[in-house]
Amino acid sequence: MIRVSIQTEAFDIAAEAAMLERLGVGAVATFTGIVRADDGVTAIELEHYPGMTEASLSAICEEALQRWGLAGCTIIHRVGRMEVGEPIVLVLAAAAHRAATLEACAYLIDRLKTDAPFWKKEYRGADAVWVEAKASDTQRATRWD
Amino acid sequence: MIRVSIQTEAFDIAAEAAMLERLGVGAVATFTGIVRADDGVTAIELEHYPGMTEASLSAICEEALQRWGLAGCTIIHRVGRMEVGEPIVLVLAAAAHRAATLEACAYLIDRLKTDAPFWKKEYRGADAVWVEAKASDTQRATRWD
Amino acid sequence: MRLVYFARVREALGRDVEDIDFPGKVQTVAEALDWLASQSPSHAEAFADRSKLRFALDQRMVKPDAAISGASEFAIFPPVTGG
Amino acid sequence: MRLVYFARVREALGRDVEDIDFPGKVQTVAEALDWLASQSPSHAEAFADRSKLRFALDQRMVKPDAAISGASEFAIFPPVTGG
Repeated sequence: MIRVSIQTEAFDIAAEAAMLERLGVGAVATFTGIVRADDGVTAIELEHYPGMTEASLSAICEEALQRWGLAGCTIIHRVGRMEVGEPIVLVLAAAAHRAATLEACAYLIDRLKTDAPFWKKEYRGADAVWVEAKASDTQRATRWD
Repeated sequence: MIRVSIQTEAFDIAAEAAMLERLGVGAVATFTGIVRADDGVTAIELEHYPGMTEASLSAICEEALQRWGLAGCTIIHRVGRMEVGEPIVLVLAAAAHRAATLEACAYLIDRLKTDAPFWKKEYRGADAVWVEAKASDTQRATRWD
Repeated sequence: MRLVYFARVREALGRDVEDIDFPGKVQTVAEALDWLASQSPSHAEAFADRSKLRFALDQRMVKPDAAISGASEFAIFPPVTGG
Repeated sequence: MRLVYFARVREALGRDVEDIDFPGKVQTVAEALDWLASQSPSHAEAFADRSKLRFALDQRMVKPDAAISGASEFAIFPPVTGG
């Protein structure tokens, strides 16, 4: 089972986890990314490339499914404006055993950060700046190559 | 923040995640273990050592907090009888960055399986057998030593 | 061909889409950027630092030497920063 | 000293707790097991395979060579299987 959603509204981790728990698996892992108040950030805004984003996230899920023999895999990514403390992204992986699910979550979030067409703007009050891509994210993603 | 709970009732992953998200972190990871219908298993029953269990889980959380600089860490473990498909255990870790939270979740569940005084009985209909400790669990836990 | 722009590139150009008929000599992504930069100062400025640009043809990421012929949608944007 | 038993050990002994006054010569966990095994066939059988037993003194895991003196609670149980 692959589920991908791009949405403005917040997500429901309990509902998403329950969907995967129903697959007869022994393990479900999740990762949630949240807006941090780093360096005075008050909010962020996420732009994406409709169509390509969904295709890109589905491809990442498909790869994780094959690689770790997952029963299911979900990526929910919000777009639009989010305040500090709000969740941005949720990834989930379900499988028979625990190691596969935690590794797959690491893969999903690492890949998503380098491969999926999202762009983040940080707000500090009224000031807005586009976030630069991080070399550390690119570096981290290479470990899956 | 450390939170440990031994309980018979099911847990609420959304409420547990929300508690950690309020800590001003950028990342929350979770792991849920679920009763699998392996080899005809229909249900399990978990016994524990009251008092020692809570102390053991708190010590595991404390170690994870130090080791990964977590802002928060939660372990909820159910005891009593659980049917196939029901959740058994939930661990969560919250930190500024993602790698710490996913690694800490792997640590929490690995350690819990070898260090915390829980004993699992598997039911296949009316037949009940105590589960033997797995060498693979002991092996997996040594990677954190 | 439909060009689509995102994030900093979109803001620098003041538009998110434009339809362009490239001359026949323009065969690759890199040549398309050179040609667009020669057409207006705002394109020249938006495309000045090629190391900060990424490209997709029909929603697939491509390198600057990719051939554009046959594509109907050509996207130009900064390195991605989701998650 | 209060002895507490769990899981397979508890079922084998048919009880979850018993109070025992060990003689003075019994100083370690291993010696306590030997002494208990000499007191009844059910203890002898429950403690036959020492590789399948784990121990805690006052709720701290200990090895078979740990001294029992001073402890008020002595737990005997199989290797743990939670999670």
